[in-house]
This record gives sequence, structure tokens and C-alpha cells, in this order.
Amino acid sequence: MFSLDLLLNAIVAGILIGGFYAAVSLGISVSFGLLDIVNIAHPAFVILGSYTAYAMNRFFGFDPLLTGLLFTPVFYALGVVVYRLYYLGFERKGEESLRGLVFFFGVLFIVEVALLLAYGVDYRMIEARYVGQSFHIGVVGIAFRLLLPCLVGLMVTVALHLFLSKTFYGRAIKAVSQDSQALRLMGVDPVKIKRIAFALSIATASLAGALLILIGPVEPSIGREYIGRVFAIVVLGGMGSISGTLAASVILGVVESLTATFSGPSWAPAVSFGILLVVLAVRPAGLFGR
Amino acid sequence: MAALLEVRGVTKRFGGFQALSDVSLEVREGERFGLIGPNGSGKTTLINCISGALGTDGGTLVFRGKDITRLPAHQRTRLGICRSFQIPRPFTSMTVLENLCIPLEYAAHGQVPRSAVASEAMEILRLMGLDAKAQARPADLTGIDMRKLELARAMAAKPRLLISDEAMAGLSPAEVDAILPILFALNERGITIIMIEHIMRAVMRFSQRIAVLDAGEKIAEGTPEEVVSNKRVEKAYLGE
Amino acid sequence: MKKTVPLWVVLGVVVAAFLFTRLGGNRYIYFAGYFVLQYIVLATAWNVLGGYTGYVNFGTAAFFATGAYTALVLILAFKATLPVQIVAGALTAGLLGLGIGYLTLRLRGVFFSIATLALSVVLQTVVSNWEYVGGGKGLSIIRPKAPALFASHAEYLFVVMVLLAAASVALAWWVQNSRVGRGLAAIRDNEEAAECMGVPTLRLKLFATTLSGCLMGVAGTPFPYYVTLVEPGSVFSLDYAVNSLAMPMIGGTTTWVGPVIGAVLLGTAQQVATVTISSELNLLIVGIVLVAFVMLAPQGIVGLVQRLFHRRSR
Amino acid sequence: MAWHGQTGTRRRWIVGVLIGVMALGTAWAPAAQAAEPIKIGFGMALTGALAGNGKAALMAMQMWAEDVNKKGGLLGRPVELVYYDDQTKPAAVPGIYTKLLDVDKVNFIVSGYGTNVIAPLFPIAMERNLVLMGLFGMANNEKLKYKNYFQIMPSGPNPALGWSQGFFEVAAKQQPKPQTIALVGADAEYPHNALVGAREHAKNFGFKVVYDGKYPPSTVDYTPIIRAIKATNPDLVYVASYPPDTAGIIQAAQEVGLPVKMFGGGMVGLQFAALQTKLGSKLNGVVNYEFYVPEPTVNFPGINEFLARYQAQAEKAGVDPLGHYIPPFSYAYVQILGQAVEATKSLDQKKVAEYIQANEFNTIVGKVKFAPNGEWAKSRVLMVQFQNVQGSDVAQFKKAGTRVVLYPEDWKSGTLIYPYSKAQK
Repeated sequence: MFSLDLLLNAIVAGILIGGFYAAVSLGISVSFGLLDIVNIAHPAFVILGSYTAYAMNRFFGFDPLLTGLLFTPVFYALGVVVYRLYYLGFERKGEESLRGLVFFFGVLFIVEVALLLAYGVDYRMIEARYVGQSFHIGVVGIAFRLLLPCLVGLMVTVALHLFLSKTFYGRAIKAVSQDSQALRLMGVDPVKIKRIAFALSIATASLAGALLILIGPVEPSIGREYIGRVFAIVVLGGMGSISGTLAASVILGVVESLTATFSGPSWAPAVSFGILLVVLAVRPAGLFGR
Repeated sequence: MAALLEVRGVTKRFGGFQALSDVSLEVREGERFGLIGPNGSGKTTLINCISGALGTDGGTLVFRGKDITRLPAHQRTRLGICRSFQIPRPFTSMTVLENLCIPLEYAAHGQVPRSAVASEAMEILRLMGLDAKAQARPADLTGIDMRKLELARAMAAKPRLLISDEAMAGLSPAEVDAILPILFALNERGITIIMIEHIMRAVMRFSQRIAVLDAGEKIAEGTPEEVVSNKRVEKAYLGE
Repeated sequence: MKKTVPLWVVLGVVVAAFLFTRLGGNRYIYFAGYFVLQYIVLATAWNVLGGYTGYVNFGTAAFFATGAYTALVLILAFKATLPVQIVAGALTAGLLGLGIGYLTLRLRGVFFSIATLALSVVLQTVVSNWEYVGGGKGLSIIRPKAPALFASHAEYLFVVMVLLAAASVALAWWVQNSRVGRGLAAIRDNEEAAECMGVPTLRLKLFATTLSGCLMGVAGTPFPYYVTLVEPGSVFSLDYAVNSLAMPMIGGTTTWVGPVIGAVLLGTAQQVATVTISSELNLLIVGIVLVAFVMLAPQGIVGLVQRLFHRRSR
Repeated sequence: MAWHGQTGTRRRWIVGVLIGVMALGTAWAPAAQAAEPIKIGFGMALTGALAGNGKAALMAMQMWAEDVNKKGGLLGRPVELVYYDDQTKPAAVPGIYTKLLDVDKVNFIVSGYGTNVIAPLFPIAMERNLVLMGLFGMANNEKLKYKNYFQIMPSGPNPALGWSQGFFEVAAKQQPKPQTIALVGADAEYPHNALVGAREHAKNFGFKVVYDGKYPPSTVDYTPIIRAIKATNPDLVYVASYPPDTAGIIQAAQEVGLPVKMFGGGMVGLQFAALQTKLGSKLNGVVNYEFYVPEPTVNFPGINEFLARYQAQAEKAGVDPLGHYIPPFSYAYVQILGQAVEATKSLDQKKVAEYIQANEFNTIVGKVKFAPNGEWAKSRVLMVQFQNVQGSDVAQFKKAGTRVVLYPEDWKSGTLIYPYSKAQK
């Protein structure tokens, strides 16, 4: 049952899905990798993004990607609020890591249940002209449903990368967890920098959520399935490295796709998490870490 | 005097960075030994290797005639090597007194009867002038008291060799003058002390012998006077 | 003298529970009681590692499931009795805990937590692909007649759970008040300093992960006879991870009482909610209470009470 | 009281009692209790994975209680439904039913929705020899052989086989006869059972199995799976899936292009408006199982009235607007219990069980007779093909013509468009 055609398709499907994984993981890469904020509620915000896209599509006929983009400021504001709570409750007292973890666990629950109350447990899907369309390059078939999320994921990755490396605020964000003292000396408030960075990470969830609902149906607790995957990617990618996150996303996507194609899909989750466990045990700095 | 600690050709690498290359030195029983060097010269790495926080990539460590190169840190502590940390690391959830009970119960396990642990801890606190704060939490201590707690806790481990890692960094001259006598007093009780310090005045006054590290190598060793007049040392500190 | 006190307390509690079942009355109490008691075991177990030692474990379900599936395998293979299942479940889950303990060699803080999360998923996938225990579909089992002295399985499982809960609380009490407990607290506060003060950190961490895993596994062993359906979805339910973490956090993590208070409050609240409000509100309450507690009362209920006490005495 | 123990006509009852109390004073209260209600207890998935279906089922059951009470109740006593949320969690079931039996003192218990919450009910029912009505459980009684268990899903005495019988019967009749088959399903309880049956059918009908795979329910992208299936070039593809994967698989099949002759079989989700309207014309050609479709051949007495009432309420309750799948059957399983109580004039578990075992019932899902193992004596799983679906209008699914019945012969309402690709055009 092995054939070149299958292999190529599996790899391409993996890369496409990998681009999407990158979009979901970027937020955590920033919050967890750069700020040391263990936002395990991030996938819940992504789902919130999905439902926003769903609601806007259902009631106003908006394209999900458009909604995703339009709502980034709203999510940014949401991020500011969450960070404020987190800062007041934990960071200021120097108790961030463990209690903060529990805090986000609670936030995850609250977002999920709020969505449940509002929309129920049924799977929601979205209609768009390009869903269900596909084209072929040689033997390789590419679905728009997967291609668009991949492209958008890549665009967000590149944009974030440029922002972090080229702008003043970007460089400040990169420096904040390592040397907040130096920032202070330069007259920059590290808390403000962290707030911007965290809000930015939540803003990416708006777009990622729109992509998620393009790819497949969504229900409120589906985010849990992404927690492990996303942290696997961020750790594999070497904590806070944007290019590493992208590379790890693609690797995970391709590995999952290959297992699904060739050795029975029921082992796919064990493969990705197995990689995570091994990497954590052998090389905690990640594959692309320093 | 017999050697208490022998460091023989110790080497340590971090990735491609050579942190220590072939460092050897000897610390004698009862001695006050100073370890100095510019920032990044490998002082803290060397202590980490001696105390067991880091493994070595080459060389041997001998303590009281026993090879300790492969021993985990807590066992070295039980043999009698104890260090204080440059940035104090108290057990934050415990009172000052309880902080001292940990080494008394673990490092000095068997040496102090269970019933005597609390009184022994109080004794050490009194020696350090911390007895009034016995029930305080570390978070409520002043900077200098925190340093005293760090030393007191190390003392409670009943060490033969105390490694004091910049116990006086950031303190005012008056505070330095408060810490130094404590170290002298400890030494008089027969504890060998390795002092790592940036404050030259303190090291020179305290140490009987001094070793100088630069870029992971030992460049000089001798009495304070010998070291001060050493050309290589001058170069290392002042540059060309 | 003092050492034997918890032993007598445990024995007393179990005998009292047994006599209680002899009174008859409505069986619902045993089921509701079982639910709460099971969480006393889980919360106490979680706290030995999370509260005393400072390693947050998200993988409670993995250990719980290890216990449940060990019991299932023994039932399928040897028709083993519950006590045998409990001992075996404790051993296998303890072994898994020991394995996790070696992870702490390299993984501190959050990384450890993420690894435990991953462990849960890997284990669930493995079980889902293991046909002998029913795979992803699960397996129904038929329980044997309840043992003599007990009117039904409800009573039997209830008394067993009382024993397990009392024993784990006694163990936690002992750990907390022993040299070991103080060593664990030192690790929680500062692992490197603890090692330098002669605390054998690795050995103590291994002890904590093993004991914690072992107790979690024990909590899972009666599951097959309780539900009579063992299926990955419900055995690996996120509930176990969330509750076993939320309960100590709400009760207070530094003492043995904290998890017990948390489990009794939260467990009872959930049990009551199941038969009253019956909606998502139930979950919402858990989430909000959890967030409120970590933000406003980081020391949990025990901490609140202590503070109140302090203020009065001053 | 406001929280539980809800009767179908609760509001009316409360209003009635209030008026009574106001008019006659407290002395009236004992009189109201004279006709003590017959209580039917159950746990139902009102939260958790199956809550969508659970809520719809509950609504239909409440409609039944309303109907019965309007006609004067059972044995002259009103019917009261006592229910709790089982959160779709098997572990919650023992506690809930013990409370129902020992605290609420219900007269009968019926199951919640789904195989996994039915399984933990058996020990409780068996300990006390209770009648146990099951709602959509698959092969629960296989090992236990409990004689008082009756299950309403029409998959027949051998559920695993009855489930996919139609798919294979229809396939075997086509010319040229298909030779190969791919089997694929989610790694969970129902798909597993369905695939066991499909494998056996494949053997019996002489189809060669060229692909046999499971995927985890958390799969994000189904294209690799569809490609792997396509590479084995099967004539038939039998899929046993849950709603999210059903959607994913159909989408992926559309994108990859699946040049097979028949596709579908055991996909859960296509029975509901949500997926039907979202997938729209992509469904054309898909052959899948159903229990009820609004075809002229499938006309049970009372079903149309029931659906009209249900559909009027559905929008507000936020449940499936069509109600073709679970609601009629959840109405029917309490309907049977009610008929048995009336016929035996008794609340005795043994008598009622024996009556249900021995007799045929006329329900809104047609005539129901149970086999000794508590399943339907004869399978009535319909195999339908989606045809002429256009756009996402829900109204088209309320009428005949979009889901044509191919099997069994008794209910056949159209012919198969073969192969699959032809129906897609």
C-alpha cells in the first residue's frame, strides 16, 4: 500500500496542517516561550475565536477570515484584561508559575463552559465558497480548506517574526523575560511590555480560531485536544523561537499525516505526544532551542 | 597541615564554552582560603563543581582523602562540604528556625539527636545574632539578616569546609564589617573556609592564601601579598 | 505512642463506616459517599506531590486509569478479588509514579506538568489500541456477588473506599509531620538549596511521585466494579485531573487537612449539583471558585482560617 | 422542587395547585396528593458529549407524559418524569439511579441515551429485578442476557449485523457486482461494533477487505486517511463515524475525489439537520443508515403529528429541528412501558416485563416486538441514499425525496443511483 503518490500527498497534507498548527501555537510561543506565562487556556481562546467567526458568519454572512482579522483588536483587549488579572493576582506577588498555571486552568474551564451555555455541545461548521474546493498539482491534491489556513498561518508567523525582530517593542518583548532590569534602565516598563505581548498572543487566537472552524467542525471542549499538541510544538520548537515553532508545527503535522496514512491513524496522537515526552526527557531545550 | 580538599585538574565545558580548564588547587584543614577572579572567570562554576551542583568533565575531587568526584551534592554535604548561595535561597515557607532544622535533620543526620534539633538551631542563631528573628519568615528579613540566615543555615549542616559565595556582595562597609567577624569566629571553631568575594578589602583581610582564576584557568596562588604583586593577576584585572 | 495514633484512627473510622452500613437505610448515601471519598484519595495523593513537593501533576487521570485498568486485567485474567486488585493497582501505578519521578531529574516546574499531560494522552492512546481490555470501545464486566457481611456491592465499595481514604489521609498526615515531609517542603521551596543542605532530593522526589501515583492508582482500582463499564473516555476523564488539583488548591496545599476539606466541599457540591441544577452551571461554578481561590486566597480555606485565627489572637 | 421531579405538565400542575390553595385554603392539599403520580426515573445527557441528543430525547419523553396525562394518566394516576443530568458520564449513572430508586422512590426506571450510560445500569436493575427500557444502546445485553431489558433502537436481534445489513444487501445486487471494500471507523464504542458487523458481512457477501482502519476521534484532518483508502482502490467504502468525523470524512472525500461505487453506511450525524444543511449537495450519493425518514412508504400512525409538535418546539429548545432520529424512539420506549402498565393494570416489575416480552406494541415508530435478548425481534435499520439535495435549506429534509429508502424492501421508496460518482453530478 506504499506508493510515492501517497507519500507526497501525506507530506503535503502534513505541511498544510502544520501551517495551521503554527497559527494556533504562535500565541503560546509568545506567552509561554517569551513571557514565561503558562497560558494553557490559549486553546480555549482559539475556540472562542472559532465561535466568533461562526456567529458573524451565521448572522451577517461574514467570511470567517475577515471576522478573524476584524476581531483581533477585541481579542487584544481581552488579552489586556486577562493579563491585568494575572499580573495583579500572581506576577506582582512573585507566585506566577504554579498558581498561575491553576489560574489559567480555571480560565480554560470558564471560557469553555460559557461557550457551552451559549451554543450547546453541538458541532458548528461554517460555509464559505472555498470550502470543499480543491485543485491538483501533478499527483498532489490540495484543498482550499487546508491551503488557506496554512497560508494565513504562515503570514501570521512571518508578521510576528518581523515584529519581534525589527521593531523596538518586538525586541523589548524578546528581552523582557531575561533582562527586565535592563529594560527598566532604558526607561521601559516591563509590565507594559508583557501586557502588550500577552495581548498580542491572545489576538492571534482570533485568527487561529477562524482557521480552526474552516478546517473542521468545532465544539466548545475541542480545545482540550489542542493543549497537548500545542505545547508539544512550542517545546519542540525551542520555547519562544518563532521560526522553531513553525518548523516544529510542520514536523508534527507531517508526522501525524504520515502515521495516519501508513500505519493506522489510531496511533497518531501517541506519536506526537511520544515525541514530546522523548524530547522533554532528552533535550528539554527543544529541537531548535539554544 | 594535611589537605582537606584537593582539586586535581578539573575541567568543565558548557556546550562549546570552556568554563574551567585543568584547575588544580589544595585547601588545607583549618585554612581561610580566598578565591578571586574577574566576572565570568569560572569561580562560581568551580564551587558548583566542588559542591556537586554540577558534574565535571574531567579531573578529580578529593575530600578528606576520599574521591568525591561522582558523589551527588547531598552526600558531599554529609561528608562536610557546605556552601552558601550568592543570592540567598531560603526555604520561603518556613520560619528562620525551621530553615536551620532542614540541614540539622539531613546533612547532620545522626550527629544531632532528634530532641536537640531545635535547641541546636537556636544556638546557631544566637551565634549569628539572629535569635530574635527565629520565628520570622525569610520574606520579612532585611538584606543583611538574609545573608546571616544563609550562613547560619550552612553552619547548621555542620560542615568541615564552608564555601561562602559572595556573602557580602551588595552590603555596605558597615555591614561587611558585621559579617567578617562571624566568618572569623567560624574559622576559629575549626571550620575551613573558602571565600569567594569581589570586595578585595575583605578577601585580603580574611584569607591566608588566595587563588586567582581567569577565563577558567588558575593564574596565581599564594599569600595575599604574593597575589597582589603578581603581574598576570594585575593584567587579568586591569587589562593590557 | 504517637506513631500508632493514626493507625487507630483509621481502624476506628473503618469500623464506624462498617457499622453504619449495617444500619441499612438508603443506598444513595453510599454512592454519594463513594464519590466524595474517591476524591479525598485523589486530592490527598495529588497534594503529596503538588502541595508538599511543588510538582504540579496534570496526569491524575493516567494514574487513576492505571489503577482501573490493572483491576480490569486482573478481573479478566484471574477473576481476582478486590483486595488483590487494590494491591496490584497500587503497585503498577506506583511504578508509573517512579518513572515519572525520574522525569523530574530533568524537568522542573511547568515542563514537568506538560510532560504529565502528555503522559495521559499517550496512555489513553495505548489503552484505546489494546483490544484485550476493550480498546476504545470499552468493556462491560459482570460483578460477582457481594462478599459476606455486606448487603450489596454499594455497601462493600463504600467501606473499601472509606478504608482507602482514611489510609491515604493517615499517610499524608505522617509524611507531613515527618522528616521526609520537611525535606519535601525544602525541595518545594528551593530544590538546589535543599540538595546543598543534605536533602537527598532525587530519592525524596521519587518517594513523593511513587506514593502519589500509588494512591491515585488505588483510587481507580474499585472503578470497574463501581461502574461495571471500563471505557477510556470516562476513565481518562479530565474531571479527575481538574478536581484533584482544584480540591487541594481550594482547601489549602500545605497541610493534610486542605485536600480533605477541598474534596468534601467540592465533591459534595458536585454531587448535589448533579441531582439538582443539572447543567453546565455545575462546571462553571468549579471554574469560578477555582479562579477566585487562587487569586484571593492562595493558601486555601486552611490559610483563610489560620489568618482569621491569627487576627483574633492578636 | 423546582429543580427536579418535573412532570410534563408541571406548570399547569403548579398553577392548578396555586389556584386551588388560594380558593380552598390549605385543606385542599391532601386531596391533590390523593392520586399519587406514577414516577418514571432516568438520567439523561443534558450536558457533555451527547447532550444535543439527550435534550431532544427528553423533550419527546415530556411530550409523551403530557399526552398520557391529558388522557387521564396511567391507571388513573398522573405520570411524573423524574430525571437528572448524567453529563454523558457512565461514572455518574450508579449514583443517579440509586437516588432515583431509594430516595425518589420511582416506580420504573428507563435508561439515558447511549450504550455507555446503559451499561452501568444493568447491575442496579438486575439486583432488584427491574424492568429496564434502553434508549439506543448497542449490544448491551449480549453477555448479561438480562430478561427484563428492552431496547428501542431497531437494530434487530443481532445489532452488529443488523446495523449494516442493508448496505451490503444493496451493494450485492448491483451490476457489475462490487468486489472490494474498505472499512474505516472512529476508535470508539459504536464504530467498533458497527465495523465488527461490517467485517462479518464482507466475509459472507464475498467482498475482499482491502483497507481496515481506525482513527482517533481527535483527528484534525481526514485527507490522509481518505487518500490511503483511495490508494487501495476499493469498490465500496463503509464508514462508521461520529458527527465531527462524518463531516470531516465527507469533506475530505469531496476534495480528494473518491472514485468508488458506494460510500457511507454507518455515519452518525447525517440524520440531523445540522450536518445535512452544512454539507448540502456534498451529500448526494452517500448511502447511509436511518431509522426514520419522511418517505411516503414510511408512515406510522401518529408520527406526523408527533413530528409537527416536536418541530414547533425544537427551535426554542435549541435541539435538532427535524427530530427524525432519536425523538420518535424516545417517545416510543416510554410509550411501550405505559402501554404495558395499562394492559397489566399493574406496577409490578415482573408482570410488566413479561407482558412487554410477550406482546407486540403499536407505537409512533410502528409495530415493535422484542426478541428474547431485548432487541427488536427483526431489524428495521433503513438504508437510504441522499438524492437531489440542493443548498442548505432545512425544509427539503422535512419532505420526501432527499433521503430515498433502498432497504428493507417493505419500505423501499426509490432506487439506488450507482455508482457514487454518478449521483454526485
